[in-house]
Amino acid sequence: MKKLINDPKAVVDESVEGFGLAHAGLVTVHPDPLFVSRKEAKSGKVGLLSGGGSGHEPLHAGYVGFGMLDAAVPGAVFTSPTPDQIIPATVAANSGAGVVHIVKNYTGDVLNFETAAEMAQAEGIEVRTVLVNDDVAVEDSLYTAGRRGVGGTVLVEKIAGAAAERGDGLDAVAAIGQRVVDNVRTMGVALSACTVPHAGVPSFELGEDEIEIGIGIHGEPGRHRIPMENADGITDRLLEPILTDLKPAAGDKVLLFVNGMGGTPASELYIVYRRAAKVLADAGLSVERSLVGNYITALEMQGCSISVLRLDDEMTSLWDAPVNTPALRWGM
Amino acid sequence: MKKLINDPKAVVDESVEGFGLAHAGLVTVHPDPLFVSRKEAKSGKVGLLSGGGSGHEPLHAGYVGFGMLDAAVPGAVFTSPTPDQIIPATVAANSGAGVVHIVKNYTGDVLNFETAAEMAQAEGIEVRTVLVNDDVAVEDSLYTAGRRGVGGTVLVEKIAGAAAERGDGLDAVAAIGQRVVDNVRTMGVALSACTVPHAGVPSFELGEDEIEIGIGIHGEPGRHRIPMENADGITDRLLEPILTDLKPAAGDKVLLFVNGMGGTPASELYIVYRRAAKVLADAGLSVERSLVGNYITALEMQGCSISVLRLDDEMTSLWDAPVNTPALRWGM
Amino acid sequence: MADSLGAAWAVDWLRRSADVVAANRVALSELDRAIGDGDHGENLDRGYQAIVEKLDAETPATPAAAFKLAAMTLMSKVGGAAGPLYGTAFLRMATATGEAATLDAAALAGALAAARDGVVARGKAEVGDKTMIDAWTPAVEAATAAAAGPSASAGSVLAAAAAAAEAGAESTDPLIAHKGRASYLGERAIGHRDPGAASSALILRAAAEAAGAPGAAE
Amino acid sequence: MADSLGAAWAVDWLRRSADVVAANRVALSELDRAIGDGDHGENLDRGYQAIVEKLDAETPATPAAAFKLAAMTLMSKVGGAAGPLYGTAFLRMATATGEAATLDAAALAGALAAARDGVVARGKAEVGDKTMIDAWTPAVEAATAAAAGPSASAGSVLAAAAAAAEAGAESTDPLIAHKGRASYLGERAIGHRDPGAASSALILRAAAEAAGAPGAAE
Ligand SMILES: Nc1ncnc2c1ncn2[C@@H]1O[C@H](COP(=O)(O)OP(=O)(O)O)[C@@H](O)[C@H]1O
Ligand SMILES: Nc1ncnc2c1ncn2[C@@H]1O[C@H](COP(=O)(O)OP(=O)(O)O)[C@@H](O)[C@H]1O
Ligand SMILES: [Mg+2]
Ligand SMILES: [Mg+2]
Ligand SMILES: [Mg+2]
Ligand SMILES: [Mg+2]
Repeated sequence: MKKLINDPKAVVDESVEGFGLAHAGLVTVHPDPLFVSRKEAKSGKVGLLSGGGSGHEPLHAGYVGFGMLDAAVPGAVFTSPTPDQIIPATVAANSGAGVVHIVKNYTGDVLNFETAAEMAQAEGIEVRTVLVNDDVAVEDSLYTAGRRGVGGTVLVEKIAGAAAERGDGLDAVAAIGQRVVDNVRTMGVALSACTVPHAGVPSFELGEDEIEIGIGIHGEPGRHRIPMENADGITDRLLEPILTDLKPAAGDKVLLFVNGMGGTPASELYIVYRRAAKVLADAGLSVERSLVGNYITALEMQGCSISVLRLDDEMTSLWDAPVNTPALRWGM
Repeated sequence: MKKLINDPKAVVDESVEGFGLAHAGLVTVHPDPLFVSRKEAKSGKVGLLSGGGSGHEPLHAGYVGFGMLDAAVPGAVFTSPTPDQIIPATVAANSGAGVVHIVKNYTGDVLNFETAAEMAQAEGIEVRTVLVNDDVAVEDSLYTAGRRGVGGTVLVEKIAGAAAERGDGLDAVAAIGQRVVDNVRTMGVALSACTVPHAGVPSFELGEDEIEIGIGIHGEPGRHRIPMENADGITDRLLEPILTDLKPAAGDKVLLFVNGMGGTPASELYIVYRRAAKVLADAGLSVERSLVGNYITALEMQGCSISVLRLDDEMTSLWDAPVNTPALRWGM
Repeated sequence: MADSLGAAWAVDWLRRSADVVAANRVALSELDRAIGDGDHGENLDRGYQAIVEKLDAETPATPAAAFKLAAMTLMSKVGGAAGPLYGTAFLRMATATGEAATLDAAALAGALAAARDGVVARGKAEVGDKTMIDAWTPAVEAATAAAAGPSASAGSVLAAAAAAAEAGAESTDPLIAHKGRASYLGERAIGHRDPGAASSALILRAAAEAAGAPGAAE
Repeated sequence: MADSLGAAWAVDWLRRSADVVAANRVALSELDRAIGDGDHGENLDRGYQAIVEKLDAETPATPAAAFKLAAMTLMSKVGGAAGPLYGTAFLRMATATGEAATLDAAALAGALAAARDGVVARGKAEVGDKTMIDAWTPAVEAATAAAAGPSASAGSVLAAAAAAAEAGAESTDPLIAHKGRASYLGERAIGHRDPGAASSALILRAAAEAAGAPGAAE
């Protein structure tokens, strides 16, 4: 394992410290308990908070700023943060109108955010939770922990963030977040595993000619392993379950998001985008907006995920609304 | 070699095609000969063009748009483009005020751009060339091809692009580009090699516990190979020759740019940034602006480069000026 | 074997747990790497090291005080699924044992049952879902049976719980998971031991050893 | 051996070059991988394949027309350092040979000298800089000497050039590079052959073989 780190136990603290130095105009880093908050937020707006294990950068701290999150809570690498971090972050995100927690659906995240929400509510802060569970690789049934939250999280944070910024109330912000969740589906592929710093060994073993279809963002194994295919073939395999599950109608407007897992060059993401755009067009869908890049990663994993979000006019205009964060910025 | 590609011979064409689809509002892709041009440019402004081998994405096509490049010319992977691409791109970038070519100092790039510039000039287009050679890993002497153009290129394109956008004339745009070149120094490190698609094997071999100091962006070997060190130690090693060569004075204002080579997670870049910011502060420098991320890459190479640009007020205000490109955007 | 156990036992349990978690840190993460995300050992170790630090600074007066210290520390330091679940387990034990200075066989069995119920309340897992519940539920049943027996002692209750937890952890090997990260794997989880069940068995064994049960040699 | 060579020879030379470059594509890139960026074989192959496509569509009437076709194609398809340098070499040969229908020994030696001078004019390399010039300059010298000799023939000029280029390519092995990418490596370039010198030797050998020089069997 070769990484640009010092002490494996200090990676999150040091990285977030550097992040705070690089984006001092936008965010404040609170070192202990660790969380990141937005520097200048309108008073009286609904607060938006997200968090989760580290290793998915720029998620979540990279999305703190105007039009997106008010606070982000980084846990240890691939480990959900704890209530003692989430509670003060919730307090910081609250400016009187309550706070929406955006939580990726993993047992650990759900439990820790649940506890924190209860305790924040006991302190008089209204909290709503939007649970993101967009990963069609996982069967959503009574017999699993339910679908994981993956790529769609970025879209939820952007769109709900814009709703909060324009002054929507607590329930309305949570509702638009939920609407994004209801309309987005994601599926990922890994060409290589990733290595958690404290573990020092790859999270799984992939043969020279194997890929893992349906991976999550924690280096956990995926749905199945197949021999390497070309980019078009892989793209088709990712889109198939997305479209089967989302069931878009011809003429639907969609946002197409091709996300890099951290170790894949942008050029390859565009090759995937090219195919995905064709497949969607052939299905009669209109790709109205797109996003291509490393927005929710799994350390240095090679691979990508594709998310398709069915848009309505309100979601589109919230997507287009100005945003100014370290990792996503337009309109200002 | 596992990559999200189809035919190794088609990677550049397909990737640029996908790029054009994803950013159709900003750029036009001309497939044969291949180049990318800006969709809406003010008539009468100086045109800015850059190009080089592919594999460094988002460089250069990712910087086509308002306030930066008017055209970009992608060569084959790690191979400079040819005059038959550069000439029509120059014609497209010209709206009457002439065109500045931003060329990274490699023999191939210099020769091909030189030929193209001559031929464009023969067709009546005024061309100026800014040669970027910021890599302090390479000895700049009569006995080498001179320093390579690396990370500083992004800064040259942004700052000269802003000058062109505000209406500076041909010589003035070239002069400000040259001023950036004169004041920027870069040094890189690789933790792993990268694999050119048509080659299929890594560009060099690095042992499990070795790193390569002073690498360029083409998978070429670096200045020397050393045993793996921690992030702080590596950062110090990169900054030392930069500061020795740039010779900033205490109180100087600088821009600090920590660039990922493609396969390194953002979290690690911030750990490097953290140390670099401290070292510069200890040297009495004031870090006024910063940039952290994958802006000039070497495919999926793991590693980073650090660039330090000594700022003056004009460069700072041109850096801050609005920019709207696929890969760099603010102020609009 | 002791007939009832006080704060010193509770503290010793926590310290022994810290030791055994540290010694099995890599092994637990290795189990988690196979069917989860490879952090279980690291997470618990971070939590138990923090418990030891706190125990070095303050000495709980009752078993409940020790459990509460453990609960708060695990909740705030572990994260992931295990943090809130173990945190809840210790919090429920603290509530169940209240002000008592010492715990007899019945009180211990009751505390373990409360812990288990807390984990179920939070995590909604049933026996057979391939989670730590597969260790805790047989442990609670064995402890309850031992406490009801004629020669019940605090130590024998904990020894029975530890043995049952170990068998319960083993019983997860052939299962498909229905909760936690391993549930994403479907059939691919078969043949792997659940890391939380494994750590639960280690921790319950530490409880028995702290009570001087057979095997508590060192 | 032929006393003078016409357009057919020039076309044959280019086709043979395409074959030998294709056959050595990986080997040339391998040389470039060691001290450059690993694309030299790929670059040249792309260029020569395009030349073959053009030759399939049109038949140059003079050696100069063939050279010009090669120059334009290499210039527009190869990229990198080798594209403009080889492009210039062929362009200068076209200029040097003008309207001539056939080239005799002296004309061939002159064309090679013009090619070399073009490469030097563009690339500013000297002998010993570890570039293709280390193959071209001895080739030009040998060709000039052969052309001046008593039994000079077109074929013997090219054979002399090819042999000298091969020795020249080998002579780059112990050198430190002063031009091109390999110059970044300093001492680490020692022990590796310059890829452009190696490809120059292959291409000049193809010229000789096209002229029916010994070794041109097939
Ligand atoms: N719903 C649940 N109920 C009970 N135990 C659970 C549940 N979900 C997960 N677990 C336990 O937690 C363990 C994983 O803990 P850990 O690896 O620390 O957390 P994470 O899965 O968040 O990385 C599993 O092995 C399992 O025993
Ligand atoms: N200045 C120069 N003069 C002559 N030959 C040169 C010069 N620079 C490079 N070369 C030749 O070009 C070869 C490299 O070609 P190639 O790999 O195709 O281009 P690039 O270096 O741009 O990748 C070198 O091996 C060398 O022989
Ligand atoms: Mg975890
Ligand atoms: Mg090259
Ligand atoms: Mg885990
Ligand atoms: Mg090369």
